[in-house]
Amino acid sequence: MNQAITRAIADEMEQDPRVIVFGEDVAVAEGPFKTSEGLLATFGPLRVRDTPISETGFLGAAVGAAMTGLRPVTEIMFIEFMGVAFDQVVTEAALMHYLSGGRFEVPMVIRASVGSGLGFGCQHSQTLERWMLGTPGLKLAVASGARSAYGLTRAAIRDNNPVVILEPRSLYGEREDVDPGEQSIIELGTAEILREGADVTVLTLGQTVRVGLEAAESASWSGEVMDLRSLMPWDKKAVIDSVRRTGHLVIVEENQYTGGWGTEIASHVMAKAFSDLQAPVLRITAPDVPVPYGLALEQRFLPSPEYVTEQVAALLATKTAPEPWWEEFA
Amino acid sequence: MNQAITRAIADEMEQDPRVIVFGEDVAVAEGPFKTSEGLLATFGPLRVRDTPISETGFLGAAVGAAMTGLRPVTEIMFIEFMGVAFDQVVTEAALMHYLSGGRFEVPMVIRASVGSGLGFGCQHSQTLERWMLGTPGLKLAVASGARSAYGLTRAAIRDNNPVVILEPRSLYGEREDVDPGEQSIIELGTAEILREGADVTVLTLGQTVRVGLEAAESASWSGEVMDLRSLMPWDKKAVIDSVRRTGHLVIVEENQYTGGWGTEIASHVMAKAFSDLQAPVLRITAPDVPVPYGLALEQRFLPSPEYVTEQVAALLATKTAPEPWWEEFA
Amino acid sequence: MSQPDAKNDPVQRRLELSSNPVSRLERMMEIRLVEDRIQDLFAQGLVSGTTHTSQGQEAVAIALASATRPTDVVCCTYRGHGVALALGIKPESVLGEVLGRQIGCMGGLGGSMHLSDPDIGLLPTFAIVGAGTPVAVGAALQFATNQTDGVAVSVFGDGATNIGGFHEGLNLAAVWNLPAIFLCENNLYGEYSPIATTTAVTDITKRALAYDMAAETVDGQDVDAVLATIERAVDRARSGAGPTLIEAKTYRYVGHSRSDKATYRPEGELEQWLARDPIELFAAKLVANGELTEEGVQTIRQHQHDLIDVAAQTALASPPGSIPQMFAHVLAP
Amino acid sequence: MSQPDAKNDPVQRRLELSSNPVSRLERMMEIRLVEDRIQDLFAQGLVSGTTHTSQGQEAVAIALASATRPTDVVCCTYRGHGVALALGIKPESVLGEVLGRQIGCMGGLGGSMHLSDPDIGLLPTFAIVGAGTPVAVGAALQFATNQTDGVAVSVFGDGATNIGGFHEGLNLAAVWNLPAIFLCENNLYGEYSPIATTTAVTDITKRALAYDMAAETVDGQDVDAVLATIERAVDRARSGAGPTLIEAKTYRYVGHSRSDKATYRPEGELEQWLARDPIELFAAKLVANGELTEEGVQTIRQHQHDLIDVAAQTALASPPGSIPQMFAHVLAP
Ligand SMILES: Cc1ncc(C[n+]2csc(CCOP(=O)(O)OP(=O)(O)O)c2C)c(N)n1
Ligand SMILES: Cc1ncc(C[n+]2csc(CCOP(=O)(O)OP(=O)(O)O)c2C)c(N)n1
Ligand SMILES: [Mg+2]
Ligand SMILES: [Mg+2]
Repeated sequence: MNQAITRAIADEMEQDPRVIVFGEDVAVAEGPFKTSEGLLATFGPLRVRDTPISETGFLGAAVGAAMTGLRPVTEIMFIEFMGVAFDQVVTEAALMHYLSGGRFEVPMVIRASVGSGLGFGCQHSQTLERWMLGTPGLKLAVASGARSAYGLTRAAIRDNNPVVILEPRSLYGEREDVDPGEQSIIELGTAEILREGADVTVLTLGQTVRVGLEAAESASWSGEVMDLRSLMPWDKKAVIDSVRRTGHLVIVEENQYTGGWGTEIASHVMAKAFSDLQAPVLRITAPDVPVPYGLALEQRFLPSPEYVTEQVAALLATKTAPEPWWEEFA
Repeated sequence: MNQAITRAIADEMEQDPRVIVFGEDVAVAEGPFKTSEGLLATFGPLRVRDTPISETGFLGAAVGAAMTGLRPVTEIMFIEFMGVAFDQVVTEAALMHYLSGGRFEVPMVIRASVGSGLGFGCQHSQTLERWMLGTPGLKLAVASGARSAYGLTRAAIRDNNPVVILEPRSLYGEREDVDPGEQSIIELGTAEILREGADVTVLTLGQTVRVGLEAAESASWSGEVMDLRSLMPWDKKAVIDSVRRTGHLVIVEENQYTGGWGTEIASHVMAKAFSDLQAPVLRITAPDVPVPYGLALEQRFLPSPEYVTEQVAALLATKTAPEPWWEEFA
Repeated sequence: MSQPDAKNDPVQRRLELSSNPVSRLERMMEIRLVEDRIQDLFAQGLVSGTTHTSQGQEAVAIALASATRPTDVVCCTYRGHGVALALGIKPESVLGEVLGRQIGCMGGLGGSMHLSDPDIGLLPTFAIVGAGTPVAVGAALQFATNQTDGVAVSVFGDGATNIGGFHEGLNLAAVWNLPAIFLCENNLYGEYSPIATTTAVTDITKRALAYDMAAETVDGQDVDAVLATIERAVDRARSGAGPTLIEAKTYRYVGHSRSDKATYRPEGELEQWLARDPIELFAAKLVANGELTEEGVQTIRQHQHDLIDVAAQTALASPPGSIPQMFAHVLAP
Repeated sequence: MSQPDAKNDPVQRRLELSSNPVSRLERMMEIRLVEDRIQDLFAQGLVSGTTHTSQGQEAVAIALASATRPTDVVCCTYRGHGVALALGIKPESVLGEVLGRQIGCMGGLGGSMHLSDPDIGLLPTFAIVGAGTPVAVGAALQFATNQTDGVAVSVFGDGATNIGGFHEGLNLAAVWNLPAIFLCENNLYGEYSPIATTTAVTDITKRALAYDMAAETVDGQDVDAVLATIERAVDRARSGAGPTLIEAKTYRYVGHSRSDKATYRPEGELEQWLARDPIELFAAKLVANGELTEEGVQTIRQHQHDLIDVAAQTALASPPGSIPQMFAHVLAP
């Protein structure tokens, strides 16, 4: 996936001289996750820069550069680091268009690595879509592999709004064939059906896409697996259409139960498709604890394909939401 | 309400010498919203301090002071300013207990003024519960008037965890009789039924409590109006019990539709009480726009009692969620 | 005196300042009168919410506008009426914004704390202390990347120098050697707190030492002195010699915001500063130079009064922001 | 050499350092050996994730632990094994934490970046750059509020001086005149970036000028020099004379984190620093002073080797963190 991201950025830089890149160690070192290999060499030090450890400084700089004519692509190494610069994202970047009566635009991209599974401990392993979800003026997308990373990154760079793209860290090393070019750009706000199915819509995002697919492949039920891809805006129509067909919605999330992105989907779908639902929407999530250290525990944190298979089966059998595995500990 | 808050802090400072207060202009000036009148005079400059404009600095200092034996009560003047210090709240304060294997505690309080209605513009008028909701290790409560402010503030100061209390700014000037003393302390995580009713549970929070009450008073339907009071933890039992009785849940929120705190409640209640619900959970919220400036527009932003009355009536009549007023503009 | 037509164009208003000292006097008066009027409008209950006026600080705003070009970029604060007017936004547009009217520079949706106009390089003024500093650095980065000779200016208060974003912005501008100017209006207070209780240095310019950055302190009540100082910084920036921190020592006559009676000020302090009012000082200088007569000054003052009366009427006649506007500019197309 | 019993108690381990120079040598060796061992455990695939070791920086950690008391407070970074060991945490407890085992100082739930022990005043080491600085200021505030003579220390790198929290912490400590010490381990790099590309000053102590704060630069490879410098700062703090910024010039021999091969270093730089290894320098000094023989140094080294072998075995024998532990300490009772 890291190569696809690099390629997406390079393709946009090639076409549009306004696109610039900066972040911590993205230039000379070519990115802590090797998502900018060759960019400095190709596009030179005016367009590809290393920054100090100053997230507020450089995200603020992205806002200013974007408002005055450039299209900065910035990197937040781990999504948690956005916490030291949160104001610039949700209160400055997101509101400047509105605050100028539409006269300024803020075409900037913030890429951030997210997620658990690599043993980084609780301050370097979250997905944290919840920090941004609901912020007017901001777009938010999540990559699930090389193909979606390529398509979403190019779309984000072309968008005239601030766009945050979350990249599951555990997928950087995964390889998937990508067909570079305009045709592979993915419109922000569109979901994708990765597998058709009749019994239940399995809605996934980021790292849970592969979990949902694996679960569906070996299950007794027939699952329609969707990659939501964008959270702001999110594809209400595609999700509701699928739920109307299957009568069931299961959301597989990497985050904790409370406040996860699935609450947004679940509450909207239940409000809009109440009579089409044969059972409550089931959210399969991690427990309400910090991401634990130690690989065995961390793997337990993220819902596994087997667990999803069982939970969905229980939902379909009983038409009620089964208790999560962690109920006994909570 | 500001007097009740001052009194709550003073009562705790009286009883516990570890309680200290700091924030911007809380000492000499006695608080931008007069929520610390007399504290400096009574408790002296060692325990009541003005800080520089350094939210990261002083919230971080609260974390350090709390971990080493004090119980700081800090003030964030407008909740948006937490954006410049977000890391200290959600990644430091919230995780230090967990990260020390339970050996350190972080008994600190962050009070913040929130909400619309006073003409402060879009960067000084939000409620932003969504920023914190779902953060493991953090508690979150919202005052709805003098009485709850008093009870929640004292409970928060006694709590051994970081607690954020949101105070609707438009209520500071409102007066309500408060009976100071231990008996008025409100356990965090408990909701209160303010008005009993048979047809529908109307769940409110902060500034929407009065909206819900007013709506219920003149309505044709019989509403059970609850003040949720705490969001982390939230009173799942009380809400679900009420919904089991009424068969309907309406949530009245001050925030935008997408990602508001009501999504958490709606998705949980629908999962747990699906068969008890005679209609989908209805969220009555503001539209997905920044809080507008100009009093007329701003008043339009916040759901009005009349609007709530109508929407609830429509829900009860049709058993489907009515469209919001802003559907035509979105 | 300038033509009414020119007065109607923000860019022309801006350009005239650079060439004409009398216009600088006029426009300092304009700022004073508009802000006095804003306070009236609040007092009359025609506006709710809050406002932060800058009476006493007009010389800094006018010097800034005179020393820079409309193609430069300025990031200013919630105390921004003066800078907005100086850079060229028309009085009715500032008053209208404060009143929430459609004639306002952002259609009445932003309010007193958020004024802007891309035509004169003014980004929406920043209501979060310190937030504008890195954003100005970003504008400077744009000039550097495009290799043009533009300059970006961050305007902020003394209190803002205690927040992290200030520090990060200065370091970044220094490391990248950007064409940025950091213009501190040191008015001795951050809200109700005197600088000594919140800030470990008295001279804000000391903070430039942490970034090996050029720095100058200037008398903020002397418009010519501020102008010369900013011009030196602009030259440095345009010629590739990097950023400058400027500290203008000044004072706000009124409280921090509408509700503040400023009772925390030591006795006599206000009077001392009033005695060095930037408008009076400059008027006296122009008279002494022979550029104006005492009578001429009075005529200008009266004329400005009349203009602001008209502007206020125009603003009040404009309709309030509309519901469709609320939805119009959440996302760019 | 100290008794095994004493060695088993973090507080005793700490106290011995202050009184016994030989123990300082032993414990520098301990740090080096534990960190080498951590790298082995990763190389063997026994740990996943990342770790940041500090080989070459041991003198700073040991001097800090020697100059302060267990009742003082330290906020350190993700590069914290050395400081944690120096302050008294036992090798099996550090190794166990890195391995995710229950014997780890936080039960295996935190990992390499988060080490702590309230008994010796070590807060959970901070994985967010700059976050620990204001927290240390808070601990200093607690000492000031309770009017005890405790001292709080923030340990951080050169790169961390570019983030806002650093700045806000220093200003706050200066304004409140708190008993705080800001101890910068300037190892010339922040991740893969050499200091010159990210930091507008070469001497970190210059940053104290922005807060009128006392500051000292010291050779970080000379444990006695660092000790004396920190002792002066501790005296200043305990006597109410306020905070100090210390810059210890040092170097990490290895990459930033596990995966970094450190190819960005100019040729010969590592070798220059290896020639001034803090352990070798101090051993040679003790031999020159007659406090130890060459043979005695070898015996200590071998003994430390053996102890770390045992510690590693002990850690590996401890069970991994358990599922109930995940849920045990989310909220305090
Ligand atoms: C991050 C943040 N914290 C606090 C505030 C509230 N606030 C608004 S203005 C102000 C004082 C600023 O003082 P200074 O920088 O000296 O500017 P002045 O108002 O004197 O022009 C404060 C504390 C804010 N807007 N943003
Ligand atoms: C806010 C934040 N930004 C970025 C990082 C990633 N990061 C971890 S260590 C590091 C370099 C820190 O350099 P320095 O402060 O010099 O300390 P050193 O590692 O050299 O000891 C970076 C950028 C982080 N942990 N937190
Ligand atoms: Mg000021
Ligand atoms: Mg370093």
